[in-house]
Amino acid sequence: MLKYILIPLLPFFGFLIAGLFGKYLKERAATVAVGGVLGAFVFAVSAFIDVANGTIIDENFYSWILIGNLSVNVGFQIDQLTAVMLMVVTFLSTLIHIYSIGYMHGDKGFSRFFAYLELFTFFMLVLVMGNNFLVMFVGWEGVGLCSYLLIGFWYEKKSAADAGVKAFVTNRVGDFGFVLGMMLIFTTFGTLDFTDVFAQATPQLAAQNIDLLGIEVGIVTLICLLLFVGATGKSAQIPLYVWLPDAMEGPTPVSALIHAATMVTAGVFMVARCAPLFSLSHTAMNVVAVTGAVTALFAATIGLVQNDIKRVIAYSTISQLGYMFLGLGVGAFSAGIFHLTTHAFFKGLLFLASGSVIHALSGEQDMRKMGSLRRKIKITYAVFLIGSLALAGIFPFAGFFSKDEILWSVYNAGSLGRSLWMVGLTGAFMTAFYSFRLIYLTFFGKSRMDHDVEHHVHESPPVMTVPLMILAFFSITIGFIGMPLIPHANLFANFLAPVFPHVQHGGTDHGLEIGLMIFSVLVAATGIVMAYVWYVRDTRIPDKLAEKFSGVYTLLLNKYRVDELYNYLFVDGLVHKLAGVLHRIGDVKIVDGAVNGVARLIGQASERGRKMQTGFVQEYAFIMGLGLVVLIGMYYVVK
Amino acid sequence: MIPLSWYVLLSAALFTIGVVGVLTRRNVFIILMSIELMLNAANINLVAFSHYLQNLTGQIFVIFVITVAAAEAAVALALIILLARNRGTVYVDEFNIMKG
Amino acid sequence: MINQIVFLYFAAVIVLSAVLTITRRNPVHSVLFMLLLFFHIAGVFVLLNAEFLAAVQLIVYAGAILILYLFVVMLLNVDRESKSDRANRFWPWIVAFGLVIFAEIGLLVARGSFPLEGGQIMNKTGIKELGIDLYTKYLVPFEIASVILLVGLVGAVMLAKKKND
Amino acid sequence: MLTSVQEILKQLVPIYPEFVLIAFALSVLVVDMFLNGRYTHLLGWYSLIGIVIAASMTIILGGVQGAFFSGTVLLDPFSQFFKLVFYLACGLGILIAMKYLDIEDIHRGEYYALMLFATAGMMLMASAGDLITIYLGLELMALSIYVLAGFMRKDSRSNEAGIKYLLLGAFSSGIMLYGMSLLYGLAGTTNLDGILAFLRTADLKNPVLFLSMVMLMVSFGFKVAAVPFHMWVPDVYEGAPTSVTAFMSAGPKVAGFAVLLRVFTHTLDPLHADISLLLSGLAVLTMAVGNVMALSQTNIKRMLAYSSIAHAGYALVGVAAGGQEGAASVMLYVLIYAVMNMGAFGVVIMLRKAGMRGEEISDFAGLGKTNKTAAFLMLIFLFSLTGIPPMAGFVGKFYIFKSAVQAGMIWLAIVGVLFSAISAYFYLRVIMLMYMYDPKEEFGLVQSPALALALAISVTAVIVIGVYPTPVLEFARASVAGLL
Repeated sequence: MLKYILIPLLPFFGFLIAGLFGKYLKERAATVAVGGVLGAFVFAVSAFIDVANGTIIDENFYSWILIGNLSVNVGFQIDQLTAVMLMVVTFLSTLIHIYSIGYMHGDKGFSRFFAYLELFTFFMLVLVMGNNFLVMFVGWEGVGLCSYLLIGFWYEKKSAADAGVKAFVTNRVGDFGFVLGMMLIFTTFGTLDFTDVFAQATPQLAAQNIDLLGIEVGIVTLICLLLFVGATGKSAQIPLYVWLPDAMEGPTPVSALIHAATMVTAGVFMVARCAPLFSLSHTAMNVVAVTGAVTALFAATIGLVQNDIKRVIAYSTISQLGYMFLGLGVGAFSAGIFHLTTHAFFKGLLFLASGSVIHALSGEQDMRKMGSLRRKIKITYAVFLIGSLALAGIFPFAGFFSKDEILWSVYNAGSLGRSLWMVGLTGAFMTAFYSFRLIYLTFFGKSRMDHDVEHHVHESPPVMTVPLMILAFFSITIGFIGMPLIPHANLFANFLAPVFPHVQHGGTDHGLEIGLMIFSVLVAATGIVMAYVWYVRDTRIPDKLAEKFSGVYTLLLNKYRVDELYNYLFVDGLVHKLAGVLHRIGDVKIVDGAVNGVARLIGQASERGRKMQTGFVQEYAFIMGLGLVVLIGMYYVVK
Repeated sequence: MIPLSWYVLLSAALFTIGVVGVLTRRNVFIILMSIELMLNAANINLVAFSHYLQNLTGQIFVIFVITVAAAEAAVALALIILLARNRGTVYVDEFNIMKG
Repeated sequence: MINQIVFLYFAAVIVLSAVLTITRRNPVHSVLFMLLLFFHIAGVFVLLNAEFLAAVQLIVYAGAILILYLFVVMLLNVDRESKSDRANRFWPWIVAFGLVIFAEIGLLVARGSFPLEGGQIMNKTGIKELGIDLYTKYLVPFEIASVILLVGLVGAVMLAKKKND
Repeated sequence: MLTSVQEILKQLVPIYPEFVLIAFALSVLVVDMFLNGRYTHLLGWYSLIGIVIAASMTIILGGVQGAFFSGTVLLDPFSQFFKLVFYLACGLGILIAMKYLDIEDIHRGEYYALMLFATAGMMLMASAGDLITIYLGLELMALSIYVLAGFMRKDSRSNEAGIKYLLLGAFSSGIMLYGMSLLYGLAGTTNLDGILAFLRTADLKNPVLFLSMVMLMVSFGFKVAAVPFHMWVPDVYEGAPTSVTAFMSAGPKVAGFAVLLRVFTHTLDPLHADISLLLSGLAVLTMAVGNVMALSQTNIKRMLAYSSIAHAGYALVGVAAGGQEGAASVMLYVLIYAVMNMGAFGVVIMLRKAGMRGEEISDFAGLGKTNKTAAFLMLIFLFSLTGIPPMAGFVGKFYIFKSAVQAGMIWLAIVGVLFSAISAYFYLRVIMLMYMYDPKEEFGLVQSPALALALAISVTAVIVIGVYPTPVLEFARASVAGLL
C-alpha cells in the first residue's frame, strides 16, 4: 500500500524541500524535484503492472467528513483508468522536469518554479487517484491554483499576471458546476464514493426527475450537465475556453505539462470516470458530443490564422480536447482516453519543441519573424515535424490511431453521429493545414528574422533535446497499442474494458473502416499540401485571400471577437456607461474578454453600491426600516 | 373597559413617531429621544398585555427595559460628548468620515 | 366609560407631545415635552393597575434619564440648532414612510387577534408579587441588569473623562 | 449563615462560567486602578486565565442539561457549543489586541473588562430560555461593544464608529422589543418553551404573529449583519480599533446566529415555512451585496467587513434550510468563520504600527517578499474564506450548501455557490498584491508572542478542521440535538 501512497507524496516532498530550502539549494532544487517525480514514475509503473495483473486498489485512509451515517473518505483508487493516467502524468512530468532544467537555467525564480511544478504534479496525482468526488475536487482545485501560480510565474509581465487571474476565475465558473453536481450526487446517492455512486447508477434512477424552478429535469442528466460545466472550464471547451490561449504567457514547459498534457485533460478524465453516469443520460451525452465537435472545429478555424507559435498550438489543444469530448460523447470512452494519451505525447512534444524554437530565437514567438530554421536547428525541426505529423493524423504516427478510432465511433453513432463526423473531418483538415502552416512558416522559406536574432540562433542543449527525442519516439510508436481492425490487437481498449462496461463498439464493417481511414488520411494530406502550396510555393496566396476575404480573415484573427462579444453581451447590452471601474479600484486590472465583461458589470454595481453607502446613519436606519416594511408587507404575499 | 387594541394602536403610533424622529432629525440628542419613544411604545404594549393577561412578566420586562435604557443613555451621551469635543458637532449627518 | 375618556385624554397628550418632542428646534424644549409625555405614560400605567411601574417611569425615566439628557444638552450648549435645518431634506418622504409603517402595523393588528383578550382585569397592585418574581423567577436577568448598569457606568466614565494619559 | 451561602453557590452552578467571567472582569477593573497604567498587558493574560477557567467549567458542565432559574437560563449542548466559540473568539481577540493597544496608545484595563462583559453577554444569549434573558444578554454584549468601538477616544473615526453602532443598535433593539412585546401579548409568556407550546396550538395565520416574527428577524438580522440591516457594518468595522473589529466580526455575529437559531428553528418552528421563505430572500440579498460590494473596496477592514456580510449570507442559507442538518451546518460554519476571520484580522493588525495605519489593501503589496510567514498565513486565511479545499472554509460551505440541497432548496445552493465564486475576485486581489507586486517601501511588521500565539491557533484550526473536520462536525451535530 505504501508504494501507492508514495506516488503523490514523493512530488509533495519534492515541493516541500524545493519550496522551503530553495534559497540554499539554488539550481540543485531541480535535482530534488526530478528525483521526486522520477520516484513517482517508478512507483506508477509498479502500480500499472499490479493493475495489469488484476489488482485493483481502492482504499480509504480516514473519513474526512462524517455526517451521520454518510461519510466522505480520503482514499485512493487505482484501476485501469487511473493506471493509464498515472503513467501519462508521471512520465510526462518527469520529462518536462528534465527539460525545464535547461529551459529555466539562469532564471531567478528557478527553485520556485520547480516547487510549483512539483506541487502541481502532486495535485494532479491526487486528482486522478481519488476514489471519490471530493478528493478529486481537492486535486481539481489544487491544479487550478498551481496553474494560476505558474501562468503568472513571470509576474513582472503584466499580461502574465492578468492571464493567471483569468485562468483562475474562469475555472471558478467551471468549478461552480462541479460543486453543484457533487452536491446533487451527494443528496441523490448519499455518498460520493465512485464505486458506490456508480453501483447505484441504474436506468431506474435515470428515469427520476427533479423540479428545477418549475422545469422537470432528469436527475442524472442534471448531475452530468453540471459536472460537464466543470469539465468545460478545466478542459477549455466552449464557452469557457477563453483562458487557455492567454495561459501561454507562462513558461513553455508549463504550457506543455499543464496546458497540453495533463491538467487540461482533467475534464476528459472526469467525464470518462463518470462514464456509468453519463451513459445513463442521452441528453448529457449529446451535449458532450456536440460541444466537443463544435469546439474542435471552432478552435481549429482560429488556429488557421494565428501568428504566435504558441497560440497556434494552444488553439490546436482546445481543438484536440474537443475531439476527446466528441469521442466520449458518442460513448467511445476508451477512444477518448486513447486520444488523451497520444495527444499528451505529441502535444507535449510540440510545446517543448516550440520552446526550443523560442529558446533558439532568444524569445521570439511571432512566426512572421521566423523562417528557414530547418537547417539551423535540425533536431528541433525533426521532432517538430514528427509532432505535427502526429497531430495531423498521418499514418503511422500516434495521432492517426486515436483520432481515427474516435471518428470511426462517431460515424457509427446514428444520424447525429454522421453530421458530427463531417464536422470532425473538416476539423481534421484544418488541423493538418494549420500545423503545417506552422512548420512551413517556421522552418521553410526565407528567413524573416531580425539580424541580431539570426546571428544567435543555436540548437538547445542535450538536457532539452533528449526529452524531445524521447517524446518524438513515443509520438511515432505509442499509437500501435491501439491497433484497429485486427481482433484483440487494440491493447489499449482491452486494458480499459473493465472500467467502461458501456463502451459502444464501432461497426464491424472493416471495409468501410479502412475506406474511411484512407479518406481521412487523404484529407489531412490535402491540408498539408495546401499549406505547402500557400506558404512555400506561392506565398502570395494567403495575403491575396486575406485581402479578398478580409472580413472572415479579421474575424478569425480576432478569434471571432468572442472576447468583444462577451464584453458586448455582459457590458454594453446591460449598462450604458463603460467606466473602467476595475482600473480605478486598484492597480489590479482583471483581464479582458468575458471575465472582464462580467467583472466590469459587477464592479460597476459595486461602485454604485459604494455611492449608496453615504456614511449617514439615518440613511442606514432608513434602509433598515425599508427592510422592515417590505418584510411586513410580505405578509400579503405569503398569506 | 378599554379594548386592548386601543393600547396597541397607541403604542403603534408612538413607535411610528419614534421611527420618524430617528430617520429625520439631525440632532443626535433628539434621535436618542426618539429611540426612547420606541422603547416606551414597547413598554405600553408590555404593560397592557400584562394587565389583560393577568401576568406580571410584562411589567418585569418593562423594568429591565428602563434599566437598559438608562445604561444606554449614559454610554450614548458619553460618546456624544466625545464627538462634540473632537468634531464640534452634534449633527449626525456630519458624522460621515467613514463611507463608501 | 370614564376610563375610556381618561385613556383617550392620555393617548391624545402622548401622541401630541411625542410629535412635539421630535419636531422642536431646541433640544431643551424637546426634553420638556418628553417629560410631559412620560408623565402621561405613567398615567396610562396607572390605568393598567401598574402603579409601581408608573412610579419607576417617573423616578427613573423622567427623573434620571431625562435629566441626564438635559445636563448634556446644556453642557454642550450647541446653539447652532437655531440656524441650521432641524431635519434632513428627506423628511416629507420619511413622514409618509412612517405612515406606511403605522398603516402596516395597524392593519395587521386589526386583522389579528390576541387570544387572551378580554380576560379578567388585574385588581392586585402587584408590587409584592412583582418583587417576589423579580428576586426569584427573574433572578438571573436581574443580575444581568445590574452588570449592564455597571458597563454603562464604566463605559461612560471611561469615554467621557478627561484624563491626560 | 454559611450554609445559606453554600446553598446560593450551589444554585448558581449552571451560570458559573458567566459568573467567573464577570468576576474576572470586575477584578480587572479594580486591579487596573492600582496598576496605574503599568503592566496593563498582564491584565490581558489574567483575563485569558479567566476565559480558560470559564471554558473548563463549561466543559465540566457539559453533562448538565435542562432549564434553570425558572426557565430563564438553559443549559444544553447547543449553548455549550456556542459558548466554546465565544471563548475562542474572546481569547483570540485578547491575544491579538495586546500589542495593538500599545501601538494605539489605548492600553487600559477597561478594554479587557469590557471584552469579558461582552463575552458574558453573548453566553447568556446562547443559553437564554426567555425573551427577557435574550434581550438583556444582547444589550450587555452590545453596550460593551459600543464602548469598545469608541475606545480610541481621541480618534474621531473611532468615536464615529461607536455612535453609529449605538444609534443603529438601539434602533434595532427598539424594533426587537416591539416584536417581543407583541409575542408576549400573544403567547402570554416570555418563556421560549412556553411560546413554542402556545404556537403548537395557536392559529398560525394570525397576522400579529407574523408581525412579531418579522420584527425579531430585523433585529437579529441587524446583529448578524444581514442585508438590508447591514449598513452599519463597513463603517463601524472601519472605524473601530482593529482588534475590536476582529472580535466584533466573530463574537457578536456568532451570538446573533445563536439567538437566530434558538428562536427561529426552535421557538418559532411552527412558522418554519414563512421563516424559511423570508430568510432565504435575505440570504440571497446578503450574499449578493456582501460579495459585490467587497469588490470595490480599497480599505482592507471594509473589505473584510463586506466579506463578513457575505459569510453571514452563507450561514443564513443554512438557517433557511432549517432542521437538524441546517442548524448543525450553521453552527459548524460560524465556528470555522470565527477562526479564519480572526486569523485574517490578526495579519491585518500586524501591519499597524506607529506612523502607518496599514489599513489600505495596497499596503499588502509585496508582503510575500518582505515577510513570508505573514503573507503565507494571510494566504491560508484568504483561501479558507474563499472556500478552497482543503481549508476549513470549504468544509463549512460544503456542509451549508449540502444541507440546503437536502432541504430541497437547490436554487439557493446554486446562488450561494455562484456568489462564492465571485468572492474569489477580491480575496485573490490581496493575494496577488502580496505575491505579485513589489513592496512600496521597506517596512517591518509588528510582532509579539501573543499575536503569534493567536495566529498559530487560528491557522492550525483552519488547516486541521479542513483536513480532518469529522470531530468538529460530529460535535456540531451532537450539539444541535437539544435544540429541536
